[in-house]
Order: sequence, then C-alpha cells, then structure tokens
Amino acid sequence: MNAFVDPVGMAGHSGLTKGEVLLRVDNVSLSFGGVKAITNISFDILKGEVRAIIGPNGAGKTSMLNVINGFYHPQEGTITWRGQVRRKMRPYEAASHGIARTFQNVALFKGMTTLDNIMTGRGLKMNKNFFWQCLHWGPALNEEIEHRRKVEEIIDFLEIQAIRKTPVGRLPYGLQKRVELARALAMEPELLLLDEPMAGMNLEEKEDMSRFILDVNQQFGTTIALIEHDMGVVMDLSDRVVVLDYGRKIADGPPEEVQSNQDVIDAYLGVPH
Amino acid sequence: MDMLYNILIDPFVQMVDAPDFLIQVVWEGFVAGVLYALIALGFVLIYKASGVFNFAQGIMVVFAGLSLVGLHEKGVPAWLALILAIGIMAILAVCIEKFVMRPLVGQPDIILLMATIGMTYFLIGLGEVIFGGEPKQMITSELGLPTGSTAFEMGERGLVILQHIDIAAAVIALLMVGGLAVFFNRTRIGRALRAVADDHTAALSVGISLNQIWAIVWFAAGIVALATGIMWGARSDVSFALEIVALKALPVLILGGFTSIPGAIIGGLIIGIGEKIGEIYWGSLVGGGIESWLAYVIALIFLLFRPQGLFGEKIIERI
Amino acid sequence: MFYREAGQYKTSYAADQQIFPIRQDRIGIAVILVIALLLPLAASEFMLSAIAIPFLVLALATIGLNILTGYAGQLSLGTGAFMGVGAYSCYKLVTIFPEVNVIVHILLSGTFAAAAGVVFGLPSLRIKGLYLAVTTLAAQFFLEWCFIRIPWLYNYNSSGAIEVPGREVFGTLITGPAASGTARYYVVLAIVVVMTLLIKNLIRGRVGRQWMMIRDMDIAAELMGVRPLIAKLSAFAVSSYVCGVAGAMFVFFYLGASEPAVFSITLSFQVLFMAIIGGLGSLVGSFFGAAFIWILPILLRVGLPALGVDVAAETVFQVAQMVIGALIIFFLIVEPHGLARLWAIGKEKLRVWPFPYA
Amino acid sequence: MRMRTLLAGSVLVGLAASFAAPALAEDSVYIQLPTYRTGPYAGSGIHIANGMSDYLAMINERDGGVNGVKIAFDECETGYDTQKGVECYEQAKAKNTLVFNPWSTGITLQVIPKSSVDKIPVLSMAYGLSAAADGNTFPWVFNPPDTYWDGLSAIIKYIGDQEGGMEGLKGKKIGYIFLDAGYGREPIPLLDNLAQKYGFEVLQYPVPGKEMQNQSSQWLSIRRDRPDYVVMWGWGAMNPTAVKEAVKNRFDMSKFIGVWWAGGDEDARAGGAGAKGYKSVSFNNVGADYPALQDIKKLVVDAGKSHTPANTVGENLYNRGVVNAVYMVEAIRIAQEMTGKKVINAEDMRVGLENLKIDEARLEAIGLKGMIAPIEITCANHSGHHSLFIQEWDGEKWTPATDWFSPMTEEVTPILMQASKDYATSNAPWPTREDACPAN
Repeated sequence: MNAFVDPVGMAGHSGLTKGEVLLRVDNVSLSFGGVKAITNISFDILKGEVRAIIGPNGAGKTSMLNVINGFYHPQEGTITWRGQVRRKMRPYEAASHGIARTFQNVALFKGMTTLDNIMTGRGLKMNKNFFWQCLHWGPALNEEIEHRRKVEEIIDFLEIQAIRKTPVGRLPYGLQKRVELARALAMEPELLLLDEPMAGMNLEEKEDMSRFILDVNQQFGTTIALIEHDMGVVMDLSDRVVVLDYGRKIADGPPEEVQSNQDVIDAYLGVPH
Repeated sequence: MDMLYNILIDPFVQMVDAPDFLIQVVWEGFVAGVLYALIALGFVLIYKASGVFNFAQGIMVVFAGLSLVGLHEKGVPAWLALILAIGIMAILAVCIEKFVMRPLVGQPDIILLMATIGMTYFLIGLGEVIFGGEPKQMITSELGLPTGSTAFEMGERGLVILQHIDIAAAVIALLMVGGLAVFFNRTRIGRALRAVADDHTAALSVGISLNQIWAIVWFAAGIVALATGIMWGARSDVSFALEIVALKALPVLILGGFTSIPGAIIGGLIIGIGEKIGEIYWGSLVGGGIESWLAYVIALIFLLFRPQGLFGEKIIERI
Repeated sequence: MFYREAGQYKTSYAADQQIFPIRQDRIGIAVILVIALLLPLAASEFMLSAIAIPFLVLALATIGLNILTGYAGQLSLGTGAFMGVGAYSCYKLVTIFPEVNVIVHILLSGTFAAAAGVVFGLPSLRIKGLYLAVTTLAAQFFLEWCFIRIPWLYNYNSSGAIEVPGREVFGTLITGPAASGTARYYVVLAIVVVMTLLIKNLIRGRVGRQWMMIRDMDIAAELMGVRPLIAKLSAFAVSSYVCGVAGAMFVFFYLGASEPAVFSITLSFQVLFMAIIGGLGSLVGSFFGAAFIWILPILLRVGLPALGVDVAAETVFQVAQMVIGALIIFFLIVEPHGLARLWAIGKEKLRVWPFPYA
Repeated sequence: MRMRTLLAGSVLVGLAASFAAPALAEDSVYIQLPTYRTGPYAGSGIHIANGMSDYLAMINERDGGVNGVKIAFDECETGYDTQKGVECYEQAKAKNTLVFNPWSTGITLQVIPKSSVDKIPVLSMAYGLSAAADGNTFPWVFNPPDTYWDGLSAIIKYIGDQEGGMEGLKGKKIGYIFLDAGYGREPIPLLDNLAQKYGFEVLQYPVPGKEMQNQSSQWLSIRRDRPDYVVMWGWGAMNPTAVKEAVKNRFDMSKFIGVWWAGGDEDARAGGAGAKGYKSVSFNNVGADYPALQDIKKLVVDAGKSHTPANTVGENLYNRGVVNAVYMVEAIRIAQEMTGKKVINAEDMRVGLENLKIDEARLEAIGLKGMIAPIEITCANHSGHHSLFIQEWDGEKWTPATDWFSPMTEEVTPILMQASKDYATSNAPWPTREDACPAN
C-alpha cells in the first residue's frame, strides 16, 4: 500500500495533467440491509477541476463520498482511480493514495490543539521509527520540525495563526471548519473531498471559505469534490455539478446547464415521483 | 490423541453416562445463572435510564443483605427488617441521585463509571463501620423462605437434588422480571423511564423530571440488589466477599447487551450454565478452577462475532 | 506576577516544541528533581520504602495505563495482570540469567508484558468502550490464573510465591531484602524519570498523535491514513510494556516477594483510579493520581491515630476508605478531568495573578 | 483558613511523631499486631485479632505486664492485602516491634526475606512457609506448633485410623478442596507422596479466590467423583460456603475434614443442623472455662476494655488468637530470663522464641492447662511437629473427637528439609545462620 507514498513531499501525486480523468465511478450501488442508499451511479472527476455533488437531504451525497474514500464498500460497481480499477480498499489506503476529506459534522480531534490537529495530516509523510520517536532527537526532531514548517505555511495560508495552540474543542464552529480544511490540506492530497464545507456559516465566513477553496484549487492544483447546499456557492465555485436524488443521478454537467434541468428543479421543489 | 479424546469425546460420554448428574449440573448452572441475571438486571435498570454503568451494584447487594440481617440481629422482627431494608435502599437511592448523579449529569460515561467505583469504596467503608466485617448468616427461614430440599431418584444410583431456596430464587427472579416488564410498559413512570433512556434532553423537554426518575431507578436497582443479597446470602452467607461475585455480572452484560432486560436473563443463563458445564466436564483437563475466567472468555469470543451483543442491533457506523 | 512568560520569545520551532517552553516551569521541574535526589538524606526508611518507592512505581504504572486509556482511548481493567506478566518474566529472567545486570532484566521484562498486551489487545479492533473494558477483564483473570497454575513461572516453589534474590549493580546491592531503601529508591527514581521522558517524547510525536486520533475519533483517524490495527496494538504494546516494567519494579524494589494475589483486579482498579483522578491523558496527572491514591490513605491511617484520635485500627482503615471514596466522587464533580486539569487551571490563574483577568 | 493551617500543621507534627520511634516508657515493650477486621477474610480475622489483643490486655491488667514490663501493642489493619501488610511491616519496623505476626501466608512470604535483614522475628503460628520450620535456614522465622504438612499428615493418619489402619487407605479416594493460592497448594506435594505410599487416590478441587462464595462446581464434581473423604484447606468466606455446599450435596459430614483454619465456629454453624459431624484438625481446645480465659472475661471483656462480644470468648478462632499471644508473652518471659534484661529488644525476642518451652507445669501456671499441648521450640526446629487432635462439630460447638496424637514427623521432615534447601538455593545468596544450631 505504500507504493504511492513519496516520503519527501508531494506524496501521492500521479503526474496526471489537468483535464485527465482522475477518478471514475461506474454503476455503483450501495445498500444497508434492505435500504438502498445509492443506486447505479456513474460519474467522473477530472484532474484539477472543482466538482460539486448536490441534491436534497438523503440523496446519498455523503454516502457517495464515503464510497470514494473507502469507508463504505459498494455492493456493485467499480471505482477507477488514476486509471486503475480499485477493488475493496480500506480508508487508510485511500488516504495514502492522496484522497483527503473534511466532514459534514466537524470531525476534528477534540482533545488536541489546532497545531496538533493539522500535524496529524502530516502523519503519512513522517516515517522516522519508533526509537527515534522515543528520543525525540536527531532525525526524529528534524522530521518533526520540517513538517512543522509545512504546517505553519498552511496555518498562514488559512489565517489561523492566533489559534495555533488552542484546543480545537474551544473554537467556534466556523474556525473548526477552517482547521479541518487545514488538516486535510496538510495531507497535500491529490483529491480533496469537502462535505458541506460551509454548513452553519455566516455570510462572511462563507466568503472566506469560498476564497480558500478557490485558492487551494488554483494555487496547489488540487482537485476538489464538494457537497454543498448553498446553490450560490456551488454555482460560483464549481466547474461541473452532479445532482443526486433518492440515491440516483438525475443530472450531470456545467452549473448553468444543471440549473435549468427540469428534473433538478422538481427534485428541489419536491414534485412527487 | 488421548488429549483430543479427553477434549472432544470423553466429556460427552460422561454426560450420557450420568444423565442425572448432567441434569444436576444444568440445574446448578441455571440457579447460578438466575443469580447472575439478577445482579445484571440491577446494572441494566440503571444503564437503561441514565447511561451509567453502575459498578456499585455488587456492593449494593452486600449492603442490602447486611442491612436486613444486621437489623434482624438488633432484634427487629424479620418482616419489619425487610421493610426497613427496603427503606434503607430508598434512602440510598435518593442520596445517590442527589449527591452523585445530579452534580455529574452530562459527564462522559467513564466519569460516571468512576463515580460509581468511588461509591463502592464509600459503601464498603460505611458498611463495615456500621455492620462490622464479619460475615452474617442470612435469615432464610425467618423470612419465610423454604430451606429444605427435594431429591428425585433417577435410575439405580441417580439422584437429582433440588434445593427449595434455589427454586424460590428462580421464582422470585421471574416475578421480578415480570414485575419490571409491567412497570416499564404499563405505568406512567415506566413510560417516562423509557423516554429518558432514549433521550435525556427530549425527556426533559416534555416535562419529565430526570431527578425523580433517577431516584426511582436507583431504588428499583436497590430492590433487585436486596433480592439478590437474600438469595445469594442464603447460598453462602452475607459478607463483603460477595461483592466480588458481582463481577460475574459483567460478562453477562456484554452477552445480553447493557440495555436489554431479557438479554440480562438469557445472558445470565448462558453464562451460568456454560461455565458450570465447562468447569465440570472440561475444567479438570487443566487442573480445574477455570470458572474464574471462563465466563469472560465465553463473552469475549461471543463479542468477536457479534460486537453488538445478543439483543443489540447491528451497528452501522456513520460519519 | 512571577509565573509569567512575557518576554520569553521562541526563535525556532525546536525551542517552541520543548517539553517545558516556559522558563519558570523548567526551574520548577529542576527544583523537584533536586528535592527528589536529596530526599533520602531527610526521609526515614519508612518514607522511602513504604511511600516514595511504591508511589514512583505506581505512577509509572499509571502512565502505562494512561497511554492506553488516556491517549489511545482504550479502556482497560487488566493493568494488574500486565504488571504481573512483567514481574513474573523478570523473576524468570533473573533466575535463568543470574549474571546479567538486573536492570537489564527489568527493562526486558516489559517486552513480555507488551506481547501479552498485544494478544489481549486484538479484540479492541472490533470491540469498543465498556465492552472492551469487560473483555480486558478476561485478560486479568486468565493471566492471574496462569500465575497460580503454571508452576514453572515461580520455579516450582512450594509456597507458590516468587522471592527477589539480591543483585548488585556497580557494587551496590539494589534488590533483595538486604538492599537499602536509598539504593532501591535511586534506581526506581532513575528508571521512572527516564521512562517518563521517553514516553513524553513518544506522545508529542507522530506515534502519540496517532493514538490521540484513534481516541478522539477513530473513523476520522482511519480516513486520514491511520491504520487502526497498528495504532491500537502499538498503544497496547507500549502501555503494557510500561506496566510490565512497573510490575517488575513493584516486586523487585518494593514488595521483595510476591504471590499472584498481588496482581489481582484490585491493583487494576487502583491504577485506573490513579489515572482518572490524576487526569486521563496527562503525564503529570499520573503522578498526582498516584500520590492521591497511594499517599493519602497512608497519611490518613498513620495520621489519624497520631493526631490523638483514638480509634481502632480497622475503623481508621474503614474511615480512610470512605474518605477516599467520597473524595473520588468530590473530585469528579469538581473537576471531571482530574487533578491535572486543576493544576492547569491553577497555572493559568497564576499567570495573570494578581489580576483576575489578563 | 487558620483552622485549616492549624489542622495541616498538626497532621504534619503527628506524622513526624508517628514515624519516629515511640518514646517508650522505661518498662514497656512494643508489639504491633497486624490484623484484618475488614475484607473477605474478616470473618476469620476478627476472632483471631480479638483473642490476641484481649490476652495481651489481660496480661497488662492482671500482672502489670511481663515481669513488670507492660506490653504496649496496637493493631495495624491489613485487610489480608499484601500491599497493606508490607506497609504495616515497615511501620512496625519503624516503631521497633518485638515480633511481627503477619496472619496471612502472602504477607509472611513477603516479610521472611526482610526479617533476617531487619532482625525482626516473624511468628507465623501454624501458617506461612512450612519450610521455615528449619531453624538453621530461617533463624528469624517461627511457625509453631505445626506446619501445614504436619496438619495434612495428621488428617491422613486420622483417616487411616478410621479405615482400620494405614493399609485401609489403599484404593480409597481422597478429595482435596483448597483455596487456589500458595496456601492451598503447599500441602499438595506431601499429599501426593502419601498417596503413593499408601495407595490412595487424590482428587483436587481448587477454589479460585474470587469464587470463594460460588463453589457449586467444585461440590458437583465432588458428588460425581464420590471421594471417600474430603480434606479442606480453606480460609475466610470459603469455609462457610464449603460447609453449606457439602450439606446441600448430602456429603457425609463425618468424612469432611478441614485444616485448623477451616475450623471456625461460624464456618461450621453456616451449615446448620446438617453440619453436624464436620471435623477439623486443631491444636487448641475450645471453651472459656480455662482460668486464663476467665481472667480475660473478667478483666478485659466484661470490664468493657475490648470490643469482643462476650459469647465469642472460647470459640475456636478466638482461643487460637489467645494461643498466639501466649507464645509471644512466654517468649518475652524466657527472653528476659536468658538475657537478664527487663526491657528486651527484637533480637532478644528471637532468642526467647527459639528457646520457647511451655510444659504442663507452665500451662497450669498460665491457666491454660488442657487447652493446648505442651510445646517446645528448638534452635533447629522452629515448628516442632507437636501433637494435634481432631475436633468435631456437634451442631452447637466443637468437641474433641480424638486424643492428642502426633503427626507423621518422619514423612514431613524430609520434604520440609528439601523445601528449605530449595528456598535457600533459589534465593542465593541466602544469609547463613551466624550461630549454627548444635547438631542433635
């Protein structure tokens, strides 16, 4: 599983150029017991784009992200990642393949400080063994400091210097979301999955967050797949949108096109099926 | 080869050879299981209503038994001592609610668990200060409980002995479970209790007094403890060593699930019968005395295959 | 006024990542170490043998449990048994290889406890929370049974107990009945201080962060590339290693001889108390907790009669037990996160003293 | 605030005082009594503790101490817990106790290695490490009047008598139910030896310490295996439970024999009427009619100077506690005679114990004639293989079932010497005795 890990830095990056297919989902179905969460969905994500996944509540959006990063295993269908068909994959393998994500309900490590939370994102890239770790000296210390430097860059980028040593449990919600983004960025992912990054934020916070997402996409070239309810945000940020309803795909295309799709309008307005 | 025979064949040969003995073993396991189940029931009641894993249930058994016997020793008639013992458990319940549960509401599980361990320490000290450390005889006959035994002849040398007190224990356990089931399902307090179990905040918002409910639950657990104390006390005696036996309820709980009353009963019976059969037919292969851990290993193996316990629902992890 | 970090600037990440970034803390810890070093000059044999040595050893055991429960979030009730594994393996090592330095044996004995910890930690991959706690009881009782039932472990002694033979290091007797309290104290102090330091390093690095990730949110941790198998089992291994070393020291430097009953569930609870009262996930808390649970009852037992309170020995014992029980509840109510949190709050207050707010 | 400071201050002062050696008055010696009136073993421990302290108090009251030297004593609660036991030992050491009575096999094992270094004699009356009877190897440890091996051999001898001689044991099955700890396991090697020699079969039924009150498996197995006799090595809550289970399973009580520690009055009483016929080996008679016990009643118990319930004076374990105190008092007396000092120290006490001799005349003088057999400890033999007898529960109280008879010394001695040698080698370098015992 370590084949993709590059200990030096830009780990897991495939060398694909912008516009090539990074990930493709083919005919994926997922059910819990008898309940179908996702039915026969196919779409792709291109390298370098911002891909939005939208749909009403319970449409299967989060389940879709969970399938992509290996937390759920679909009963049917395949996922092709960087041109390779992926069989069953554990979440930590997905992480080492360069897939990072944030969560709908903030999933920060509550007992740790902001700095430590972001440092956890560097875990896969640190490889000094146990005994050096015990000594915290020599190579282990150098490694720690080298990664601290990276983390400080991300802290500067997201403007969270002031809360560096605050336990994340004490932070307001908007900042927690930002720390979570920082943590995902620290993994230097090739594909970043954002699950409702702006839920519960006020307008100003949303604007900040939108700016960060665009910057990440443009400055680092990170491919982003995001779930969002705020249509304005979706339309502004995304290159392409896939729309789910009741676990099925009902539309896929550029924002303007999706916006005028009758099925989408029906789904959001609640026309009976 | 011999070893395989001893493990795989011989125990069953023994069982078939002496069916009367097998019946006796199962019966003893059944009675022990009923008593484990009673202790477990006390745990379940409290866990259901307040999410507290009440480690003090064991010492509550001792405390209840000691109060009963101690009062009788002081010259109180048995029936009055029983009523007073129930009263003491009520006072204890109110005190626990007021001084431990209420200030700790909303704390994580482990903190509440620790608080009950603290209570265990306190009650051991208190019990010894009041009643002294020496073991006491349970006042079985004074309470009108049967003491004799009935023997059934089976075949030539076969003999099954049933202690009346054990039968009484089984009957009382059944009655208590039945009573609790009625209490939970048919009474207003019972329904409120279930509401609390589902969601504390929601229960509060519809006007249920958590404090009152908790006091009632601890009291109910106290009565279960008293019944357990009487029954187990009649089997050995009432002493602080009994507290250790209560640890046996833990594997029962993980087998049956922390929140299921039928789970506690069935788990208790599985553990009770399983460990007796294991000890008697297989224990001698490793020198005996395996009862001290067999129950835990049974529970552990079981959990590996069904992490949610016997009656729990399948856990779907979400994020 | 005195405890203030104003003006102490950090110019490098290394400086910022020290264990004690604040100068006053560094001075404080130095003072404590000096006091610890000088203690044998002032203390009686009773203080060293019955208070200081077991306190340090139990603090180390608490640190061991804290790694597992406080940092990796896996509740364990099997600490006593893991300490026992350490003690018995150390006894075997010392009797099989008598010529090797006993301190080497003590440090080695932890690896056997670590192995036991890994085996009994396997269920943690599927079982969580209180359920896991109960399964660790299986380890507790099974291992306890082994200590009685495998006579090889105690060299077939007819008494079923293990006795600590006398061993010298650099010409000074440090184990066995003839070893002086002072010698034993210094060895214990050295091992505890060094191990605490190593563990502190482990915890503030990658390994420790992995444990805390599993503790705080195991699913998110896995999605961030932590392998639960490795993280959980490494926590079990390190924790049991530390507990095993503590167990070996408990017998070799404190008890002097031991029977299986020493490593009973009571010891497991005692250490768990220390961890929780001190504060889960805090190394300094482990010392506070050990002091609270070990030293306070002794003070009560010795202190009450000395105050002229004329009561029977067992009453003192019982009252001490009640007081401990009540104090546990009291502390949980006042500060559920343990003495370590109280200490932290105290330090924060001190930083702005004499002003209530900064 | 001032109150608190004051309190803290006084605690500290008190502590400092208690850690220092107590300022002894000119004419007193100090003995610490480790006891356990709490915990799972309190049922047995309380009576022992009462017996010990009441006798010492009586000596102080009646005689003003031993030859005018008062015995200052206090209890230290161990709860039968080894950690607390070690704490008590350290405390006793700090306060210069004359002798340490651990009253727990576990604690005895802990303190044996320390005793020779700290020069405090350990008196473990009929418990602890059997091998310690070898005075050459264990000059500081005393376990009179008998070791567990003596006790076991006496029980087997008794069973042999019941079967019409030792050859009657051939082909018999003897069950051994025991507390699964060092205490219960120690007799097993001798039991196996004897089984081989006399051709009987031994069936073992261990009772884990945690399962003391949950013995139905063991007794079901006993029912299945139908042993001819059952021998019990139990203590604390294990005993009454075992007696109850035996009654419940209709085991012939006259063939159920316990060690002396399974012979408490409450142990037998738990079985109710069915317990009649239960036996235990013993080295002291019951009853309160002995003059010394009458003195205790009059001067201590009835005078309200003890918390002993008057009706328990004379019970088996109480009297045994008295015996333990008698050994100590007599040893002090002998030590005083031998050293010529009035106020002796722990090293003198060891000499006293090593020359302890209570003959019939002395027993008469003490006022315990008939309660115990005469005893003599020698330099080489710290236990003595003294005579024992079997007592039987008649439903109300213990009554002697046999006369005093001696254990199978010839069987016990080799295994004892071997064990003592093993102990010394496995704990090498074990300190050798400075003044070797004269060869006899």
